[in-house]
Amino acid sequence: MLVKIKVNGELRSADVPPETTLLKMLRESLDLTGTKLGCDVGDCGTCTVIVDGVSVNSCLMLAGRANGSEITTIEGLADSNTLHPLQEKFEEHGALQCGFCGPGMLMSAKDLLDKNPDPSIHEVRDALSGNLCRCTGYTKIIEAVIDAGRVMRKEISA
Amino acid sequence: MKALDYIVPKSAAAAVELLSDYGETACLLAGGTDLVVDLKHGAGRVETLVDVSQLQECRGIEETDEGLRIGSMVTYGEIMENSICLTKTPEIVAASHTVGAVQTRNLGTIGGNLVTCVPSADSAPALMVLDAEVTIAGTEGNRRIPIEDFFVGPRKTSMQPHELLIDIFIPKKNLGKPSSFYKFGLRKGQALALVNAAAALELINGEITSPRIALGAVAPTPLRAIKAEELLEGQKPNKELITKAAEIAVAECKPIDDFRASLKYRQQLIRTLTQRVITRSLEVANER
Amino acid sequence: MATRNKDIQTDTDQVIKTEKAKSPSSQPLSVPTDNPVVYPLDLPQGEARLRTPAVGQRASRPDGRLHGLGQTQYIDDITFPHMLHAKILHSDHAHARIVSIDTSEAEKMPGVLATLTGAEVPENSFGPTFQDQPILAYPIVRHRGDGVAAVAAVTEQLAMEALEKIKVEYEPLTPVFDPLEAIEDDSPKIHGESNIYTSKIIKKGDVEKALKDSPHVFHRQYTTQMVEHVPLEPQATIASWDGNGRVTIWSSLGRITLGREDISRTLAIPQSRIRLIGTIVGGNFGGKNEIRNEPIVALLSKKSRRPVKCVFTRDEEFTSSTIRHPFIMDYTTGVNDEGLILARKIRLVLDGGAYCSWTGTTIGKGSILAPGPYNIENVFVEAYAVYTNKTTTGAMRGFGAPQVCFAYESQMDEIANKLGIDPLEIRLKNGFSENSLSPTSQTLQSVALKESLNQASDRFGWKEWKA
Amino acid sequence: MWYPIGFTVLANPSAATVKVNTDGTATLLTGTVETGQGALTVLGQIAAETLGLSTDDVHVVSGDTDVTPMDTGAIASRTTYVTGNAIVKAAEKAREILFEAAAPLLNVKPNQLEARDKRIQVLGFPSSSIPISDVVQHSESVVGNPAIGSASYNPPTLAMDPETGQGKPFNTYVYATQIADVEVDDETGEVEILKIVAVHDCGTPINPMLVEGQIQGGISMGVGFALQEEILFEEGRQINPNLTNYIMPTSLDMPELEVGLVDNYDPTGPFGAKGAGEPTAVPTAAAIMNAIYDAVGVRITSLPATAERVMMAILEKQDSEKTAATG
Repeated sequence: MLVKIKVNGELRSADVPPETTLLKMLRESLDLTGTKLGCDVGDCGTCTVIVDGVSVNSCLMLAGRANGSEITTIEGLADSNTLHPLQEKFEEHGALQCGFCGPGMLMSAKDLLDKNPDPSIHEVRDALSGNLCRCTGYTKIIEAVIDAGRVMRKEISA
Repeated sequence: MKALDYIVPKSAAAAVELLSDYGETACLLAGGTDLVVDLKHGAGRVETLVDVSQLQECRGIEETDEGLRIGSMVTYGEIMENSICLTKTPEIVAASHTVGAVQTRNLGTIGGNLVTCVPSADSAPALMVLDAEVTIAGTEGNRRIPIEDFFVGPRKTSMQPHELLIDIFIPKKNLGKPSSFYKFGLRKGQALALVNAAAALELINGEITSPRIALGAVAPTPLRAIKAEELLEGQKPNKELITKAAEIAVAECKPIDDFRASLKYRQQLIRTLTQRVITRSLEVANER
Repeated sequence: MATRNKDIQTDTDQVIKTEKAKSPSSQPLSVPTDNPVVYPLDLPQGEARLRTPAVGQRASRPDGRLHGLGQTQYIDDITFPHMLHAKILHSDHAHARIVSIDTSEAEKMPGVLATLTGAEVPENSFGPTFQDQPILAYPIVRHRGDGVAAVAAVTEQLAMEALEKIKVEYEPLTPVFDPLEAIEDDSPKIHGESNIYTSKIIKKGDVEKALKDSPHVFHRQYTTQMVEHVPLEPQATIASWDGNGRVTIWSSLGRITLGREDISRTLAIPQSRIRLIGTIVGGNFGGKNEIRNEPIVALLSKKSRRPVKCVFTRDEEFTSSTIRHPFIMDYTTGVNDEGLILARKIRLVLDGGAYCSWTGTTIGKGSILAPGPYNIENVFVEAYAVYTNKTTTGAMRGFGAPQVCFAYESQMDEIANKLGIDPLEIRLKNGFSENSLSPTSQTLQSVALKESLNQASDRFGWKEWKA
Repeated sequence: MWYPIGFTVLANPSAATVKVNTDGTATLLTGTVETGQGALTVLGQIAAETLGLSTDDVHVVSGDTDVTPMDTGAIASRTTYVTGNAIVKAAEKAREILFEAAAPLLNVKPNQLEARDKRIQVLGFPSSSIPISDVVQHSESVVGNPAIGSASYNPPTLAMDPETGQGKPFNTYVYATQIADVEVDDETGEVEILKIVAVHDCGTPINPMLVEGQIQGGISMGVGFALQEEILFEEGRQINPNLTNYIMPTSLDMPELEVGLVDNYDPTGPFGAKGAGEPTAVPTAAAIMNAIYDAVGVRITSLPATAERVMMAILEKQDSEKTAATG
């Protein structure tokens, strides 16, 4: 079936079998490999993308269901001149180690800050609880999200 | 995942018709958080998915003169942000918040959770203590039944194979009823319930009135602790009464013994959680 | 994804059209106007990276920026034209003899280009200490995570369906799962004549006499569980051969030099004909420190003459990679009234699972570290590693140290509580300092134990908390 | 807690090659692999330090058997110490070539020079110096001696006596203390960790930010080991081989962490460094078990201390106290 989506601002389409997940379509049909497959059953969060303004596990969403949607993946977070404040702060804090959880983690963090620009530490923990990380203990990730929020609220400069 | 067909019907009636036509090889797709996992594991004989997640009849949250209607395809994420739910049914919001994580709550629907009918479904106890009813569409039209009658066994509801859950309805008198929800899982984030519990009650002249206690993951289906409710009805609350109600609730449940927790431990959790939801509901009632 | 009857797909499209759903099949295909992957190319690096002296700087990581952009290429992000996908069939039994394997039905499937069994592996064994582990088990399977056959096909789904067509006939053997049962003489044997495959003794002073003379003797058994590394990236490998008979392998392995030696040995080809590339590893923690599927993928690639990729599922990451050794630890400790440790006698039994893997290092470090960082004149440690028909235990962050530390530090508190001594005090009293002698009588240098105790208790506010 | 660096007795060498480019940047070749800990950043810093460059001046090439030299790999907390020492030696060889080239230009002997702030300078006389790029160019195009060095390192050990285990199995060890503050729900057995303070010795922290990251991550693994994680079997079959039922910590399960480093210097390590990878995960479980005992008086001797195990221990304790009171 033909699935047409708007990914990171661009209209894209792919002819995929109906059982294709959005994750598989992004990675294999659209060559957007930034989004990762870690468990394939919605436990680890490495496949998190934003669909029509809400974060979802793209491994649990069939491509057909995303048809007509607007999707943001990790590849759409920066623009050609600047990094997103989350990307800047993750780098600055050394928030990612092996990095495999990173794309999903950043998408969840973006989803949070888009809706709640000034989250408490507990709210950050809650928002990221669907993204498992084995390397970092989450500490620097949380610090980076809080800091990125401050940049986005223009309390501190990047 | 094995090859599948994927159909998007434009109405509930069309969905029901498709289900009747295709028989057991068709399956409704709601949020997909359970179904897609099952399909990846090669479960069942499903060949056709009927995606009802966007059906207008199954969407939306509205308050009417009769009560609150929650479309079956409303996601947990939508419930958590809905101002009516936040003020009128806070325990449904609380229960929704404990389901999976943000990403799964944005996909998973309240109706999908009920239809999957696992004993640990988090929304079930919260709905049961509010005397919720569900609307089911079939070839003969719609019918509405109390939510307790909906759950038949593990992964088994009273719906016919070709039927579709349309919405969930909460009577007006129970909106804002003092209530509480508590879930205990093996960790804080993304946990499955070992036991979940909800209570709702009124305090009239210092006496407990229309108490409701519901528990999940304690028997083949979520259940009401009717005998514990009977004990509380008309009584002035005190610690011994609550302790006794909790003991009765333990006796009313038939928890399993598995690798997640032993029978004895589940009973301890039923005891503790029942006490806590009653106590908390009383606190809410007293705060009014 | 499965190749599917075209008619049915057409039907689906028709249904969607008739339902006027969101399907865009009637709409013209849009041509992307731009690449959706955009990122800045020449942003300055973090200030700490630019400073001298370099040591001590909180320098940001160049790979950190790429992680944040989603640009880091892990193995599964790499593809090649005509690449096949491999899947592995795992054992149905914890302990059995394979009577026969029939892959013919799988091979007949269109799109399946190669199959592999253990009998086809030139040197079917590997392992960092003993080479007791098969690449694909044949003829004995020793745990359920053992692979018995593999398939390379044009899609992952097809490879999985092909596995279902492989017929394996087993003759079940009696399994043993409990290490204390496995240690007995009459237990079923998993390799050779004894299930105890390695042991260690550390002996200093006269522990029996010192225990007899101790005013207080504490005994306790501690046990730990099997734990999985859970790297977020499951193990992955790609192999591709060139016309010179040279194979390039991309692998999530954490140690490529020795990995190449192992691959050379199992494939029976010179090291000079193997190029092993380790990309950024998506989490290791010890679980990616030995080869696993590299020879399988290389052989499937050779048979099919195509690049072949194999990525473990999460399930396989649990069942077919290594995990942490469970320990059964008996601690007997003699102390005097002041809480000074006079003697410590320890017995460790390691549940080794089906193969040795990194048990040699685990039992070594576990035994040496078991008495704890404390000055003890009389020490006796005996440790045994035992085969069982369970998942292979290997290296995992600490090689036995987390297990024994749980025991010795728990017992320190128990002693302190019993004797009414502050847990911090008892550690300061017994702890190593510069030039202390280790249990192996090594003179220790650069010892910072007490500094760590003091700083941690100050930061925690230990004294106020205890008060 | 104590923990050794490198393999037990067995040789576990690393080799490295350092090349200095004519613009004063450098390339490091190492056979180790980046497995997330930040090894390549730290190793680059070690090479940079030896050459008097900044971290950003050194590009690190790793993980390709066609290109990079022998390395025992990312295992046994050995990378900073063993590979780091090999890099220091390799970079010193390259630096020696630069000193040889610069000495006549600065009218001193090579052993009177140092590499600092991207210059080759006379020891103690920063004013008497030449930019390192000029020296590399001079050495390469005038002297004809490109600045490149290769070297290896293996930590010296002594075999252990087979009967008594006495010997020197490792060249160095690190030490650490972790303290946990927990709250235990005595009606469910749930353990909530409120805070963990961790103070570790890693010798000189080459990159304190990355060491902190190791400690924080190690603690999260320790928390899982202590309270949640366990592979369960039924007749040799794993019954929870998935992240739904194998319970590892999420962001909501991790407490506030306070991390400190002990000021220490190991003369045998690169710039005094030892290592930080594994030891971070070692003491956590013990600290949590001791805190549980402190909170509710039950000693958990079998990991993990799941809520159920803690609850059952509490009930057992209550029962035995009742029996004692009535008996």
